[in-house]
Amino acid sequence: MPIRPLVSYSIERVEVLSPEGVVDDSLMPGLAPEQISRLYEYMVLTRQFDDRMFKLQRQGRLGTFARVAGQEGAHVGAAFALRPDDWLVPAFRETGALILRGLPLVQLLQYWGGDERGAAFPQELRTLPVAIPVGTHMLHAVGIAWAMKQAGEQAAVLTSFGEGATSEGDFSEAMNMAAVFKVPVVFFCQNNQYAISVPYTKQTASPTVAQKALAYGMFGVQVDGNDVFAVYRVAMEALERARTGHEPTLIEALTYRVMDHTTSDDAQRYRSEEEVEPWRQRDPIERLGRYMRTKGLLDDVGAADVLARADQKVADAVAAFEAIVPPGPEEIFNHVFAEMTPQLVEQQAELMARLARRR
Amino acid sequence: MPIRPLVSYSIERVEVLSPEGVVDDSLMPGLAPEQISRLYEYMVLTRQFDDRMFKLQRQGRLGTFARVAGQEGAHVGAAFALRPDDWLVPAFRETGALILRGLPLVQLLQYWGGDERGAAFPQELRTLPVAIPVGTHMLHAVGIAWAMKQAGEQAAVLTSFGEGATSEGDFSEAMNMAAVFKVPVVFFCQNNQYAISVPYTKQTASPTVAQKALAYGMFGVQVDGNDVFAVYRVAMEALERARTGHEPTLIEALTYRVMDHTTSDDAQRYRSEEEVEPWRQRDPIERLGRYMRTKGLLDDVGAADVLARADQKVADAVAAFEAIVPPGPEEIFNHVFAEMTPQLVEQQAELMARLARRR
Amino acid sequence: MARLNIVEAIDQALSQEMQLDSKVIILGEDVGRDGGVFRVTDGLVQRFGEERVIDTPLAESGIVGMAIGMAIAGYRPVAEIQFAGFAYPAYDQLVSHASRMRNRSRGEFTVPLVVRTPYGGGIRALEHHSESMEAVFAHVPGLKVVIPADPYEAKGLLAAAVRDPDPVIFMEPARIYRAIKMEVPEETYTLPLGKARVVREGKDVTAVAWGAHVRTLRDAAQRLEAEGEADVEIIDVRTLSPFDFETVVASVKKTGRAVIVHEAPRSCGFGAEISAQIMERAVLQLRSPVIRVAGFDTVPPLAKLEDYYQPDADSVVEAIKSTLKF
Amino acid sequence: MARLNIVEAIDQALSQEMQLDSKVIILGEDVGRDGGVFRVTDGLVQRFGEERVIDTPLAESGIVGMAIGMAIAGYRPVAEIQFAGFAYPAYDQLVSHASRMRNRSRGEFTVPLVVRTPYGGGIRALEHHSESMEAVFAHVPGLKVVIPADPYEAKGLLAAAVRDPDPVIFMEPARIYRAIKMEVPEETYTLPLGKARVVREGKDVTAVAWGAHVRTLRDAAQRLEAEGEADVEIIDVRTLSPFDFETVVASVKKTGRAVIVHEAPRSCGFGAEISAQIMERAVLQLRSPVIRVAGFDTVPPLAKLEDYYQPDADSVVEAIKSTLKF
Ligand SMILES: Cc1ncc(C[n+]2csc(CCOP(=O)(O)OP(=O)(O)O)c2C)c(N)n1
Ligand SMILES: Cc1ncc(C[n+]2csc(CCOP(=O)(O)OP(=O)(O)O)c2C)c(N)n1
Ligand SMILES: [Mg+2]
Ligand SMILES: [Mg+2]
Repeated sequence: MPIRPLVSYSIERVEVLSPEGVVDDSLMPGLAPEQISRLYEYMVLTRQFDDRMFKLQRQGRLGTFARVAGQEGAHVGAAFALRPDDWLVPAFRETGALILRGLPLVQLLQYWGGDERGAAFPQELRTLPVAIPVGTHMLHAVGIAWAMKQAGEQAAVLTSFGEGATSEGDFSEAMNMAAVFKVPVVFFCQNNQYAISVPYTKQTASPTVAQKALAYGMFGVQVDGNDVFAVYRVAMEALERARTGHEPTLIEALTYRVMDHTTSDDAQRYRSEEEVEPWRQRDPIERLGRYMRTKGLLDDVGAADVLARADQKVADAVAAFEAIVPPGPEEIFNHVFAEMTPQLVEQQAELMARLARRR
Repeated sequence: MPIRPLVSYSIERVEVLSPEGVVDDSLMPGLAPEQISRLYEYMVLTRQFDDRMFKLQRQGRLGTFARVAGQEGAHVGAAFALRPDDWLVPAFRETGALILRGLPLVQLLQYWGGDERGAAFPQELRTLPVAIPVGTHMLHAVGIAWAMKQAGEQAAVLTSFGEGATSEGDFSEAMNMAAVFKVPVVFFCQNNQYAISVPYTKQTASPTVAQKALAYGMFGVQVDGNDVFAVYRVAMEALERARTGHEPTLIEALTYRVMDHTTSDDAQRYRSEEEVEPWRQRDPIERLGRYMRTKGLLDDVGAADVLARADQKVADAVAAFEAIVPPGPEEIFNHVFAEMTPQLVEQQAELMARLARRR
Repeated sequence: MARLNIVEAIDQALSQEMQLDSKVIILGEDVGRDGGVFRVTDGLVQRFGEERVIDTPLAESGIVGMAIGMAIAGYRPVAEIQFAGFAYPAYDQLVSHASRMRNRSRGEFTVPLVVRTPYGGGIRALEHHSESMEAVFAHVPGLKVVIPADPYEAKGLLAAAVRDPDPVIFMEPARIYRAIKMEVPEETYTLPLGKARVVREGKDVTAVAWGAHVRTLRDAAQRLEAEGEADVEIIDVRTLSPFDFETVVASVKKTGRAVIVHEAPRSCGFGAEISAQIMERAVLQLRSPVIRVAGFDTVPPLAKLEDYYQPDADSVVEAIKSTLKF
Repeated sequence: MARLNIVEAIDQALSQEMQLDSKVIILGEDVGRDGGVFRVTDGLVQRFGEERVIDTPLAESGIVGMAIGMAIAGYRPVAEIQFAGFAYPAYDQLVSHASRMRNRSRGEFTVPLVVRTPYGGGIRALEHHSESMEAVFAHVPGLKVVIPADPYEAKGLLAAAVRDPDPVIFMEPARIYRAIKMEVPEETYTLPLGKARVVREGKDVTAVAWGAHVRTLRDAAQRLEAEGEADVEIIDVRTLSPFDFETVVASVKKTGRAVIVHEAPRSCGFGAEISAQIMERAVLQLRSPVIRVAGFDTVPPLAKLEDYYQPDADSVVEAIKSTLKF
């Protein structure tokens, strides 16, 4: 009897599109050329927007924000697998996914510009506002997934987060509850190998994030996060398992944060350029572009056109952003509760009177 | 390249002593007959003490407490592998382990009788007081283990908890930190299959607790928790790996809570006698007794003698307990800080004055 | 009408709210088959099924965090935290998300969540089972904090909490769970959140409390009346946040004296807020300083010393006499 | 003596305490190579090595829980929580264990732990980066809460906190991290915990604050002096718990007036405790009601509206004038 194996597992890694732009046809997800072009367009738009946001931030027109350049393959790929009636419960490094969900660029600018109205993501987009406290929002995804299952909806929730978030207790509680209650949720980890200055190896001793699923009796899989086809494929399958079988999944999209953590960070303090450089070579947009060129879906003119259209959208958004009238101070009190409490009424009146006196 | 396995694991289960009392010699840990008798004596003492505590509770002389009867194989077996300079960081269902660590029975009675002095576990026992908030104390074990490693001590920490505790975020944070920092700690889970009324299958979808180790790149193993030799063996090996290699381990001792959750609980509300009965048959003390009888280490006279000596110890402790002078009300203020704050001085004086007035 | 205790009144409120609104669901540790460790959810899983009365894994942050998601998605979760002393792991979810999702999203997403939890001492319990930390919830913008003092209030306030569009921490005084029985209407009713109640009118001194200590005040008031020492006006705060300062201030303006009673540690307890409000709004009418009768700035002691810690009628009587003699 | 800002003063204090006592260690997110997101631990890992300046995984409860174990085992951990808004996940470990291990074990096990965290608004930050929740720590028996107002205090109070035998929450006003430079002695020194400081003597009104708002008071006092309107006595609380009521009460007895300033939400903020104490200990000497100038009972707004939320010299001047005209 003595020492006998009880359970065995292995964790797989999925790759579809090679760095050179060649796909494994047996694994290529069913995407029409038009869809592939859209994917590319969204990724480019995300990149251009991210870049412009950075410039605005440096000019003092936006506050601190987290750049996503280099991670478009991961979060755009995953969000591309969502349907309108699915939910997205994001962290803060998923600009491309938010754009895909239909969030106007101007609203994102507004939010990162320090105006709460920017976080008023329209309900019907089924996309929660950015969650700043790391690791806390996955539980909301589990609750939403529970609600969808309970209501008999055939839809799922995708919640995204970084590998740093997996160290927070709430991640574990969310994973455990998702598996116990069998709710339609997909945990999507952008493992960009850094949590501010802390590298993956100091974050966890687990060789993969994907295998963390095993602690909860959940299915886990790793995917090349700079390979948008692999990410899309894995996300689509996981979402489908969630929608139809109420089976949660943990996806690890292994990528790299080529940028500083946020605009307040200086990554040179803690890592070398030699480490970063090879990852720049693995750029997900260029990789997809290479594939599209070999398939005749893109050429120089087309690429320039995509870029120009993206830039135009960004420019329009910036113009609209600059035209926004700042919120009034009375707004501070209006959304704490459905109805203002006597305290809030009093405090609002006090502030408005004080401002009137000063004028 | 496409879908390829990255990592593979299997989780093993260790059994040494069969329900009939037969050991697998190849796995039998090196225990001298005298040690085996001591193990037996401690288990019997734990059982008798638990039983007497229950009676005292029913008489209103103790408060709520958690019985351990049926789980002696697990926590006594594990604690038996500890050395004096190791630490024990327990939850609340490890009475036998506390006894083994040298804690006077009377002090345990005092504690469960609602007197903080009972939790003043002498420092030199390297045993932390009972932790009531589930899942919170394993982090302390990690910190202590870090300190021992840092100080260059060749010793380890054993922290014990129930399977319910593994659902708390702090468990995950503790496991992760232990593995990242490579500290000498052994996580010892008494999986008694219930957390109050919640059965294992509602607690987690993971087939085993042991595999939760995989999420942290840690070694995990399951052991028959009613098999004291197997538990001892696995704990000893894990402690040794911790002391010499700073390798943490998660041990799942699979057992069953044959008793009510605590003296405030009524398990009949949520589970049937048919479910419990087979587990009564797997009693760890009887199992060990069977082995000892076949080996000539125990006979009826010896067994009666062990019982009588245990009962005597318990009776002495109860007598000592009843002689304890209750703590004085001034005590409430004396241990909040090393030095009393002006507030505490004032409040203490206020209380003492009020009591004096009433007298 | 039947005579119910607080446990039964809450059980009934839950049952009726679940009956009325299929979006109302219950989740927590042992709330199902076991009916909760205090039996507050007794019979509900039998009546509404495991889909609506959910035994969760042992994870308080998880319970509240998941409930936030349920609430966002249109449900009205009533989460139970087994004891207030185990609510701390959920504090982050409450402060960082439940309380601010509406504000963050300018009303697009809201969290109509109730977190029920027994609190307070006097039950001879283990460590962490006697916590009275209402103030750390009352300080959080966006959370409502409600504490009933008797079965009638328990039922009506809980119904109101369940129907409220915002997150409510509903703290149940464990000590009097079964100690008070009173007539409670069979039909559903709500009591307004944010309104204190004058339990007893009086002219000499205003005594303010919530939860179990409203009873302490009654005892003290009776004794003072019997002794002919004072006519005490008793206010049961009911809702700590939003706090009904108007009722309290009006009373203090009338009596000129106030004694506030709570068992939470004195420093920075909710009594401080009430005292500060009286200072700001009625100091000119005071005939003696507002006094707090509170728990000490210590950990609540275990059973052997517990009785010394709790405010009791004796200490309230003393405090009231001292304000009268001032 | 060198002119240091708060960041540099704390860095120096940490470095010196580590030098003096090999048991002092630092842990937290990004405290090592990165030197902390505010650079407060800059250079320490280079000087003391990764064994004593520990980059942890992203887990606040874990950081504090592990630090508790380190402290129990004889070390003196200084844990950093990156922003006070991320301390909530650690609230349970602080309340349930750090604050009570001594009491629980009757002194057998103790937790000489410091938890440092930047707090407060005014830095145009993202949500959750402007929290000012000192009151929810000050309410917890067994925790000390210390807040410096300038570089000199930062160094001396932190050194005292590190040497203190009990857990201390050390909250650093992020807003003035680099805004104030002053002469700070090179050698180590400590400032007593539990003692407030009279920053400026005055006869007309007592103004009380801590952290960044001591500066707000100075500005207000200067303006009132220049205008010949009032001679303001400023008290820097320094230690919210234990609170030095003697210094505050003595001052109020002298001036007869008090204004308390904090940016935390008004309801149940620490200002309430101070007001209540003045009520209890000095009400007869008051010439006008104690006023709180505080944050609103709302979530701190994002950058665009942030300035409306913070108490500023203007609002303090107004408040002081109103107490004078009372
Ligand atoms: C609870 C909490 N702790 C700390 C922080 C500060 N912080 C912001 S982002 C971050 C690192 C996040 O790393 P990861 O989860 O890997 O996401 P990434 O930034 O790499 O996308 C930290 C520590 C926070 N926002 N929330
Ligand atoms: C944080 C926390 N939540 C809830 C409780 C109430 N409680 C006490 S024991 C228990 C179940 C514990 O189950 P498990 O960890 O399996 O240990 P066992 O009792 O089976 O030994 C619960 C829910 C608690 N003590 N702490
Ligand atoms: Mg990351
Ligand atoms: Mg159990």
